[in-house]
Amino acid sequence: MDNEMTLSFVAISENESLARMAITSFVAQLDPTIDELSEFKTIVSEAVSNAIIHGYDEDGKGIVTVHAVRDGDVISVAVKDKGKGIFDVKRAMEPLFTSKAEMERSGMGFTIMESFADDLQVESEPNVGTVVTFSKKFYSVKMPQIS
Amino acid sequence: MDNEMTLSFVAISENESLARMAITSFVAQLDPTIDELSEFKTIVSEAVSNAIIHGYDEDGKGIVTVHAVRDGDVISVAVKDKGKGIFDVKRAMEPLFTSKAEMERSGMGFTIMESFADDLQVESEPNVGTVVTFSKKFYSVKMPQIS
Amino acid sequence: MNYEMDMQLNDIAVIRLYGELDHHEAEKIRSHISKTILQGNLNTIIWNLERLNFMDSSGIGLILGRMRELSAVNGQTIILNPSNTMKKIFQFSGLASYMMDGTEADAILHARGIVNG
Amino acid sequence: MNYEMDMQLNDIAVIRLYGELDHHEAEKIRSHISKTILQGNLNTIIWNLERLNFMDSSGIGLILGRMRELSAVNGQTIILNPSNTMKKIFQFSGLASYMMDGTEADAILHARGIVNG
Ligand SMILES: Nc1ncnc2c1ncn2[C@@H]1O[C@H](COP(=O)(O)OP(=O)(O)O)[C@@H](O)[C@H]1O
Ligand SMILES: Nc1ncnc2c1ncn2[C@@H]1O[C@H](COP(=O)(O)OP(=O)(O)O)[C@@H](O)[C@H]1O
Repeated sequence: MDNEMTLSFVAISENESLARMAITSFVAQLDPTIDELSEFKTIVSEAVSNAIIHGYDEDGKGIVTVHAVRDGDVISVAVKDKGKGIFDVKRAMEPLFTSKAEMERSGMGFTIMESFADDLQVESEPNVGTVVTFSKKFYSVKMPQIS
Repeated sequence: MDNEMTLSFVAISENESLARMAITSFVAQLDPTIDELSEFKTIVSEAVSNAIIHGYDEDGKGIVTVHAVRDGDVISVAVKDKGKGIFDVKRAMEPLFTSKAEMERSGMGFTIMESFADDLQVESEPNVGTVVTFSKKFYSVKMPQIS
Repeated sequence: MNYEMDMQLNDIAVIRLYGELDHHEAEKIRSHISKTILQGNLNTIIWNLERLNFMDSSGIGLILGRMRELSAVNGQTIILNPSNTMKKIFQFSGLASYMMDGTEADAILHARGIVNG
Repeated sequence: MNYEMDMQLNDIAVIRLYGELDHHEAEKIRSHISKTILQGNLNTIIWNLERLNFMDSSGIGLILGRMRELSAVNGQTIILNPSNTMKKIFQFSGLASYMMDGTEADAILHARGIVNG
């Protein structure tokens, strides 16, 4: 374990950018390429938005936790909520499936997460909560330093 | 309580910028002025650096916790470590006092924190740890939005 | 995030997005954009993403939602200059054929070309 | 963070700091800057902070440390274009009289003026 952080916050949508900023700073230590970083941020953004929107219906009370560990050039993340959980995880993960079409959710969150992460697991239990874990290896090309 | 976050991380100096990034994002929700934001970041940076350097001697194991709450236009922060603590808090808070002159610490950390925060408290016990709490009111001037 | 909306002869809207587009930001701008679409004689939206630094699947929802509103008038959508990561996201979502790299002028010509001929 | 060091006739170093200067970054650059000072015929350091976005008290330690190294040769220090917040930090730390707003050329003239006259 080379570094470790835990960020938790209440379920309001403003905190989606907080989670991205924190994870950006954590990942920056590996000098990621622009594409590596933006894919990583996307995964975190999807998982955190889901916890806020679906897990807690943006109630401003439930706590979302983002735990990240760096081991060499691999970063592993767990995004956790104690919200309403997912009844049928397999179905939820199908492309285009969404339970909030009226909010213009596209149902593509899990598909994007799976595509961008090296491996992704979803554990969920109705009325207990959801944990999305994933990891990603960075093949970071160091940017030349001014000096 | 309008928003709340907790960030914790291991005591390595890379995480000073992580703490600043997270707090910047948290404070951004109040549309702070540049000066308000940079003073706020400075306070957090001083307290977090102290926890890492003095509390844990940068051991990469001890956990530093930053807890922030927003209530209207006031943000309150507690920076906590379970490190070696401060024997004489009054003396430690004097301008120019430092126990790590060999590291080129200036001894100005607490003076800066007190000057920039609206109120600042330091609680510490040797071998138990240190908590620095402060708050700051934002008189935010909203920047004009493009559109 | 910020955005600009530029009308071209009432029928084409160029929407320039800046900053980061997520669920929170999409919710904030959706109704304003939607109103403009429903008011006018709009038949084309060009989403200029050149200055957008980040977008997650909320962007898909936002764009698909407006496509649906335009479909009443048989309108069209162009997604201009998405980043590499955004390109992948649009591809996964079946929107690959709406993407285009180029200037706004190119996109406007392209739109008129399709509309008029 | 990044920095550039520009030598002017061997006696003046202009050090431009970029990004954020904290304890972590100060530790990374200190010894490199220090070596240059101790090698040459340096008698003046101009710290150009115009592009520095953030600095905490580690900046005080870094600058004071180099002042100490320069004191052997009776050298001088100019802190150029600090932000409002940095100005306060330098004031608290008794470094107000070293601050100056202007161009690097101004600062170099100022330095030579004092050194030569
Ligand atoms: N943290 C969560 N808690 C409860 N339900 C969730 C959670 N994450 C995802 N879901 C369910 O899975 C569905 C699919 O998620 P996703 O693929 O991200 O699409 P979207 O967020 O656009 O609906 C959601 O509509 C929701 O029903
Ligand atoms: N979190 C902490 N744990 C242990 N000691 C601390 C802590 N914070 C401050 N101190 C003590 O207080 C002194 C003064 O702190 P400060 O004013 O920030 O100056 P500096 O960090 O430059 O030494 C430090 O040198 C250290 O001895």
